[in-house]
Amino acid sequence: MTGFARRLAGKLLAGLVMVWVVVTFTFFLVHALPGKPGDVQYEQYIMQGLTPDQAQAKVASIYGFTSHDSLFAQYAGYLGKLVRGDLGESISYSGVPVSHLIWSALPWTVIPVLSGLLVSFLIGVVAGVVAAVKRSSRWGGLLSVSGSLVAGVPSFVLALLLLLVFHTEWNLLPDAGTSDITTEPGWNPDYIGSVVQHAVLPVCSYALLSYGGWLLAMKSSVVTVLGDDFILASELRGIAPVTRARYIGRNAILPLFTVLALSFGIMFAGSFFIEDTFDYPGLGNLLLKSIGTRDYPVMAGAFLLITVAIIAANILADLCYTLIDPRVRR
Amino acid sequence: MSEVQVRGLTVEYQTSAGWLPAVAGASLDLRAGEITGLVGESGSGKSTLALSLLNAVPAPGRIAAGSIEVAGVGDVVRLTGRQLRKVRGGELGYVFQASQNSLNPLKTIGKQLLDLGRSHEVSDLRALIARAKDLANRMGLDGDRVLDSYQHELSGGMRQRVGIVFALVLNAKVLILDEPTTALDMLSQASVLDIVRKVHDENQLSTLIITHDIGAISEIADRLAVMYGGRIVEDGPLLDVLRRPTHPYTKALIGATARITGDVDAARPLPGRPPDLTTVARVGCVFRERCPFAVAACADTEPPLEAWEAGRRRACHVEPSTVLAGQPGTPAAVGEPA
Amino acid sequence: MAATAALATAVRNRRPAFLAFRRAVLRKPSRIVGFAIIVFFTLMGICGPWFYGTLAVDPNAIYAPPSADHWLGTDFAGSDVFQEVVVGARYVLSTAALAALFTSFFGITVGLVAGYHRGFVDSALMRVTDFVLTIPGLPLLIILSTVWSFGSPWQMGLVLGLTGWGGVARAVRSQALSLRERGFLEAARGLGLPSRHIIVKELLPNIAPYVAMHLLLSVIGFIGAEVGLFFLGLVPFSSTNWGVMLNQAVFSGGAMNSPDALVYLLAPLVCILLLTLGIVLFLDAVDELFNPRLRERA
Amino acid sequence: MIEARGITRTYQTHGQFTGTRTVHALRGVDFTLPEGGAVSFIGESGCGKTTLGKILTGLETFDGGELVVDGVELSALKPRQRAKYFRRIQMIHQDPYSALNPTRTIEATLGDPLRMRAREKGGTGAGPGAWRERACELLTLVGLEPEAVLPKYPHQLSGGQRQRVVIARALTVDPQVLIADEAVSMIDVSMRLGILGLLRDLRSRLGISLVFITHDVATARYVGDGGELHVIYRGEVVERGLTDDVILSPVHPYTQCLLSAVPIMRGLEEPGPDRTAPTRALDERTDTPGCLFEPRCPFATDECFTTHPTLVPLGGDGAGVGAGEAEGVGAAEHQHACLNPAARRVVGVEVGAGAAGP
Amino acid sequence: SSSSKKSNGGTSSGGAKDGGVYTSIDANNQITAGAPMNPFNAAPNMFLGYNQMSLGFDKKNPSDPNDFFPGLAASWTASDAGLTVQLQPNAKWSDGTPVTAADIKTSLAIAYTQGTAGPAAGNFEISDVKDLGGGKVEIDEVPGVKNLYFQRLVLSATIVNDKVYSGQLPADVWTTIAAAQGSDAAAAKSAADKLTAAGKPIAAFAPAKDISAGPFVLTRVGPGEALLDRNPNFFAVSKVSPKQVILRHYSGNQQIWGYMNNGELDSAPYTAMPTNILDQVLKAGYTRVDAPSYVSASIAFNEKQAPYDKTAVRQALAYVIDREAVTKVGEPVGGMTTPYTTGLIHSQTDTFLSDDQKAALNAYKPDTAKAATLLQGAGFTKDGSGQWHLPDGTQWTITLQTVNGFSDWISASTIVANELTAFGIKTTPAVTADFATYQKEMAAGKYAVGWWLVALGPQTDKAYNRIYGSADGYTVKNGQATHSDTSPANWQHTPATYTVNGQSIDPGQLTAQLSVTPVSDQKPIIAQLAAATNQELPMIQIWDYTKVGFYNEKHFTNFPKSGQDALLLNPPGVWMMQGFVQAK
Ligand SMILES: Nc1ncnc2c1ncn2[C@@H]1O[C@H](COP(=O)(O)OP(=O)(O)OP(=O)(O)O)[C@@H](O)[C@H]1O
Ligand SMILES: Nc1ncnc2c1ncn2[C@@H]1O[C@H](COP(=O)(O)OP(=O)(O)OP(=O)(O)O)[C@@H](O)[C@H]1O
Ligand SMILES: [Mg+2]
Ligand SMILES: [Mg+2]
Repeated sequence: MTGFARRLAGKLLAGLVMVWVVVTFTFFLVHALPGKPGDVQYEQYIMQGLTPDQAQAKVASIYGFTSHDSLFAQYAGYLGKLVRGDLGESISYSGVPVSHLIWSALPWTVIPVLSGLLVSFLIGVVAGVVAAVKRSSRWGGLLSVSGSLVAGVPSFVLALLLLLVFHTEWNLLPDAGTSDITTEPGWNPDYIGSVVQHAVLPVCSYALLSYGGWLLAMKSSVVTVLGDDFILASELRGIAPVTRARYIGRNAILPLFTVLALSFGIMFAGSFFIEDTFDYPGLGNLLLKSIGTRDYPVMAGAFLLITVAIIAANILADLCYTLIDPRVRR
Repeated sequence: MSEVQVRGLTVEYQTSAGWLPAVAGASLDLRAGEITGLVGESGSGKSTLALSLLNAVPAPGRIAAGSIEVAGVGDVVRLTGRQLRKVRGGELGYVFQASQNSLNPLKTIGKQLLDLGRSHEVSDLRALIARAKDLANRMGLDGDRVLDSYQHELSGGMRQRVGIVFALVLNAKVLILDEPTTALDMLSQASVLDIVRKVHDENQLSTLIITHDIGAISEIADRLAVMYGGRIVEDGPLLDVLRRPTHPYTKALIGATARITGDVDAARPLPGRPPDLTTVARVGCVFRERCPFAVAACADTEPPLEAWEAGRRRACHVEPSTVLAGQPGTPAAVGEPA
Repeated sequence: MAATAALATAVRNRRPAFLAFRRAVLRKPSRIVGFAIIVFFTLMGICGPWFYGTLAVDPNAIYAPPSADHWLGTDFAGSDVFQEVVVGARYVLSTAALAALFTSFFGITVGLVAGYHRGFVDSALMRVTDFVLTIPGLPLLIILSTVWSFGSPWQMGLVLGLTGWGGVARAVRSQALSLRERGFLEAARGLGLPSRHIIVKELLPNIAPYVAMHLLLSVIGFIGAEVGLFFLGLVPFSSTNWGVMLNQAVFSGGAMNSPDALVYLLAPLVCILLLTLGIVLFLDAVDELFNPRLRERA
Repeated sequence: MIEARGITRTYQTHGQFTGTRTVHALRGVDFTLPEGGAVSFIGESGCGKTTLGKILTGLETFDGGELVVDGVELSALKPRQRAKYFRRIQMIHQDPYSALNPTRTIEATLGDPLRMRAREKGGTGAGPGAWRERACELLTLVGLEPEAVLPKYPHQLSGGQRQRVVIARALTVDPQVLIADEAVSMIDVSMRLGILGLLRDLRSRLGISLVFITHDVATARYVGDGGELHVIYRGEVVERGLTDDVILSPVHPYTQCLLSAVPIMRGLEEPGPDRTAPTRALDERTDTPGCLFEPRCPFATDECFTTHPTLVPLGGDGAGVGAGEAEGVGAAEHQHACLNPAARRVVGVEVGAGAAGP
Repeated sequence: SSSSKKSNGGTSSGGAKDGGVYTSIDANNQITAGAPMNPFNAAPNMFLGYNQMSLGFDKKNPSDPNDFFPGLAASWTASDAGLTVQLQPNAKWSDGTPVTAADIKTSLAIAYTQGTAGPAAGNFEISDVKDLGGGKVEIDEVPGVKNLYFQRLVLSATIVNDKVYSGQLPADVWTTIAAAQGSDAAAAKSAADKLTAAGKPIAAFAPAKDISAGPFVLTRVGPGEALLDRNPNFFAVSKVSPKQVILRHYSGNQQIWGYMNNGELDSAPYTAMPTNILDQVLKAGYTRVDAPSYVSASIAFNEKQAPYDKTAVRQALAYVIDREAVTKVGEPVGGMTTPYTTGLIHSQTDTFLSDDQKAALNAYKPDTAKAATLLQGAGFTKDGSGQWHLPDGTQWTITLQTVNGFSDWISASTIVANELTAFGIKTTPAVTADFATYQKEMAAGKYAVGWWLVALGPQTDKAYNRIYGSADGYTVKNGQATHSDTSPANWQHTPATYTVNGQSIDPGQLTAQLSVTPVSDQKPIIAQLAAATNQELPMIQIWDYTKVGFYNEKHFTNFPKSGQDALLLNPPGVWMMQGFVQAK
């Protein structure tokens, strides 16, 4: 197990280095962006009827003073704070810690993404098996094509279509938000029911989005395994069909676990399309909003977290694989 | 007494040119206590024949005609479903061509053995394990260790032996080995062959062993059948066939085998290239294009496989004596490109 | 004399390639459909703007329903939706195609060089690849879009391409690594053939099917990405394209609420779906096109 | 032509979970290959044969010893200069299926090196079509019909034909040495002899020297006519001598085991009287201070466990006493690395007068 | 949908009859769970008129800047010292404590830290806040300063609870304020900085609980939604009918359309919308109410870039653009084509200009012949294919810049571009991704022609300031304008003086003057500015916005109707205080 621990440590270290690279990259990228957060607010004040001077003064007081340190000094400061878990303060919500915003947004991304992923994984894998077994029949072919089609369609297109059908047309499901505001948040049936109701469409979008991928991956994996010698060998040994199905299933699904973790990262990174469409207050939405208001710290924080999620997913994928597959386990 | 009787077996594959026979009208007996060797070039239909003994011709193939009577079971060709499954592994043990990969990589050997036992409704799994260990030990493996191993932890030769254990652990009386030594080096090959012989003798099996290496087969087989282009062209007791090959193909095959001693120049390559499904002759003798003895009749009638001497059969228009004498008319071709 | 011989060989070689292509496409009806769709959109992208120079604006025919004059009706300004779809195809398609070319180019180059040379070059390139893979492309793109105005398809394509080549590089590298151990590559090295030759003539053709598939698939992906950016209004635009149409249909046309504007919304959506379908159907033929073994099967 | 002096090669393998492991693939191999000569290497799987072949063709580096080609010590040269020497040594791969690029026709496969060669030679290659003539010439040489073969893809050829194309390709750069690594093991039995005959032919007709690597002794005998046979075990040569000497009177127990394993054609041959087999399977992980073969050797003594034997000439009474250490040995002497050498007759011998043999 | 199943049940805690849940949109707020319940935050979860109160509520009367609805103040009187306010007799915080002078004083001090007060024209300068007892509070203006808008500024200041906020203020804040308003320039500067520095913690301050003096108290903030409950201690609780209010945030027009389509809103604030949506909304049972909006959309020029430095060119373009058609496409529901470009919305032009003066204005009725003449006069040429060329011979092309999200501008650009292109000037609309970038690039002079909001009123000085203020390089202090051609915000680059009717005027200076002139005396100045603007066209006004609101009488009745502009320009919370919006 020490080998395993060493490997884990190595992965984590590499992950940390990557996080540092990304932090550095985002810091300088974000500081190269044009437009100041104040500009946006300023114009809003002007439209609310403040004089330019008033608006200017108000903006100055709300956003505080811009740092006059050199960029590098700011960078060092940022890193220092980051090490202590301090992501800085939001600009557009003057003074609210970025970590606070991110923590409150995080569950609204993680939970739908995870549930969407799991739902699509279960359905996709089953459909993939069917598509593989029936690959020479018309239905099997149709199933595969539908899988590729769904996999190829952009996420927001799916989300829009779902919204059109289930909200605009049938008005079955709400189109925005996470829950009904009149329900008291907490572990009560009303609130949970409302949350679930609101989550249906986003989760479905996530699920649809990745379903095709699973179908295709599982199909090709099953086809490969079906061609493996040991499957024929087990047939020639008279192994019961149920057992053989288990053999096929386990061998075929194994490579998918790596992908599972990876696609968590990918969906996380692409969540803003869906979150924007359903006005769902997750991390992607936060990132979009912060870009709109030029809220650099939030922007950097959200971007960082998304990246960390991807890196973590990668490490997880790796570990997953080594834990499940005896060939690399020791 | 024949344990397995193959009669008029024809196996076809679907190709873009239609259904073509990979095995045509093959008849073969596997006798108790005897090792039958089946040799032939690549693509001659050996594996197809072996798989059809278990009624397991892979898609897109089918058994088009013929019967395979297995003692105590009946005609395997007619079996389906559960009965067929019971026969596979239960009566007929099969050792896979690429035996290196015939094991589930995600399960230990022991667990797979239990799967096998459960699939065949073995009531005493403990006894099954004990028997497997015993078999393994007798093959020079450490039974306990092997059962706890994953496939990737075993070497090629070990996996081959585990494959034999799996084939025999349910007391199959018939053992079929498809190219058991092809991927192995000399030392491993020798030990595998040795083990096969030992196991065969100890269990009084009927064994069919398939190879394209006539040298390897001559080490252990009792009878020899030679296949070419989907036909069995000659068979008989091994020593007799080797000494007195009466089919031009058998003769050429023996002659093309590199030997470790003797005159280097005595060996000759076979002219031409082996046929496959699509190129094999549809009428006449399948070997005639490469046959130095070919006569006019070879072009339009296919010679039947017939006994010509006690215990010997051959499928050739040319007189046995002519072939034995080794005086062909004019060689059809020399050098490989035909 | 020799030249004519060479020419003759060339001609001989060209024809079978074309025939093989035709045969591969004609083998299944689904491939014909897929190919037809791809050709249709390609032509639309190339010729579309020639048919309809500037879009007419007709304030008296705002949100007109589909009719003989306006096949798909009109939009908020009274412009013909069908014409907009046709004119808007060029930017979307050329950007996606360029992006796909860029990713393929970077991905293949990096992957091949890394996989073939191994050692230091390999690890250096792979670190860069890891970085590109880790940085979430779309979020990065929307941040970048505030700096860059992806005015021309070239710029947009380049930026999309730059964020997307990591996966190809990885895959190409692993293929190159495994091919490298294959006999024919060892032989080529043993013969002293130059690296460039080996990479281009020996390695590349063997990964071509993979690359071609990736190219086609990434076209879909990039269309999704860029249309999405326009749809969310994250990138500035100066002419109409499918993403802009979606944006305007939803955010200024009220297509989600008003049946009048629904066609305006659905037209670009259906185009994206159709193109995806076409590529998906055609993909199946790619392997056959590049693999002489499959190609030959009559 | 080629002289190898104590070539060693070790690999550091980094297991995913296990630590670093050192594999001694070659432990000081030396041999001399004269012009037109032949050296065969036999040994079981994993003993380092392929590694040796790759080192000889420059596809793999060596970390000890010296390789001398035409009197030039290669380790003294820059990699770029080395390439020129390695080009004279061409490899014939074991697997004719992977040795040809499946996406290119035979014409393209042969054309590239030929054109390169023509460019190097400068004007002498003459017109641009000259390479094509040369391609036809080579294909004819290896016994193929040029017009039929040139436009084909590899998958359209049989194994034997492919191997011939591989040989023709190796010949495009006018090599002086061919390395054949298991060149026939993947080829149908009926066609093996053809390839072996071709290799032998090339030796005699073009004066090309041959390094023949195999685990099948019988085939070594077919090409190694008049050449040497080296028996290699775990990266170390344990016995060497003229091919027939080694086959007929092997003195090292490992050689004896190898030769005993060669199947005999019952009915036509009789097994040698002293057939032996190793006592157990190869385990590359065991490291002994003494003879590497000791754990498996049926004749091992206590001394074998402690003392590592090195190659020595067969004792005075043996058959192959040679000229000793003199440079440019004529007939190779029979050497072995065994502390208890004893010649045993293990190979099968033809049944003297029996039924008709061919 | 989420609001359709709101119950009307529950015990009534307030005075009026239980009116159930009132749902609306707060267009100014990004409602965000987790943002502070603090009106001074940049993104506060506070809602003016509901749980955020001021002494009064602005009626936005263009002819009387001091016209206010009573808020926490029941009445007020201006005096020489400043303003005396009589608080509502019953004014209480939601925790039951009364609203006191201390609350007013703290709130006004906070205003200094938030930039809304200070020694600049347009900002009030307070010397003291005195509790006169009996709910009377006197707010004194610094002696010598006579700010026209003092009363208005005090009345509209946000009033917060002293107990909650005083802890966030420095103890010596009034000393600092005095110093900031003192005569010592250096001390004033450092004091002002100190005040600004004190502003940041206040902006970031997050009270644990909402203590409101308004009709509602914030109960809960969800993502994008806020729930408010009726404040039982509100001084006029008997007038307030809804028991709860749900405010949704504004994430885009299309979202409001969607809500209205489903009948989810009891009232909706102003949204731009196309006609098809209007029909849809009316069909869903909504009633439309119009109120004036002191904003006008225009196409502005950067006069530093040729050929837009030429008056004739701008005039020619004005003749080409058919503003009627443009409005029809761009803002068919909420837009009214502006008849004249004057820098003010049409209704104000009517108010401030005499008929003669109006008659003298050029309406620039679409007339391509005139445009062509003007251009030819300026040295432009037209080639065989009908394309206009600049005097230097190059072909004239225009990029018309707009901003993403401003759907009316984008739509309008399409037709403007079409008209100009048809006239022979190839025009392409271009869309900048967001307003921040738009502004930045505009200020950097990157756009020659782009959309711009003008006539931001109702005060006329503000409207003209939009044209001749900072965007044109002017800074106004105490009614004195200074001009700089290099100021970073200066992008319009209009010349410092115009010659109108043979008379040279400085529009920047006139605008500055306007800010210190009482409304009653503004007419002559406005006449000059309007004429100058109409002639010189630093921008072409296209349409005046109308504030189109909607209400739905499904649950509530008695909404303010069209014509009750003063109410309509205030949020529904203010309506409710007045007794409007009663349960059905
Ligand atoms: N699935 C299949 N579809 C079509 N043809 C097949 C299939 N499997 C085998 N064949 C053909 O059937 C013939 C016999 O094949 P088979 O595998 O039995 O030969 P073999 O003698 O075992 O050869 P080898 O020595 O190479 O194993 C060959 O010509 C082969 O091409
Ligand atoms: N690239 C490598 N990295 C690590 N170990 C290697 C490498 N190549 C070869 N080896 C090891 O070196 C030893 C010799 O390998 P080599 O391939 O030369 O054997 P071989 O004699 O050719 O075997 P075979 O008969 O199976 O082809 C083996 O133990 C092998 O595992
Ligand atoms: Mg076979
Ligand atoms: Mg090897």
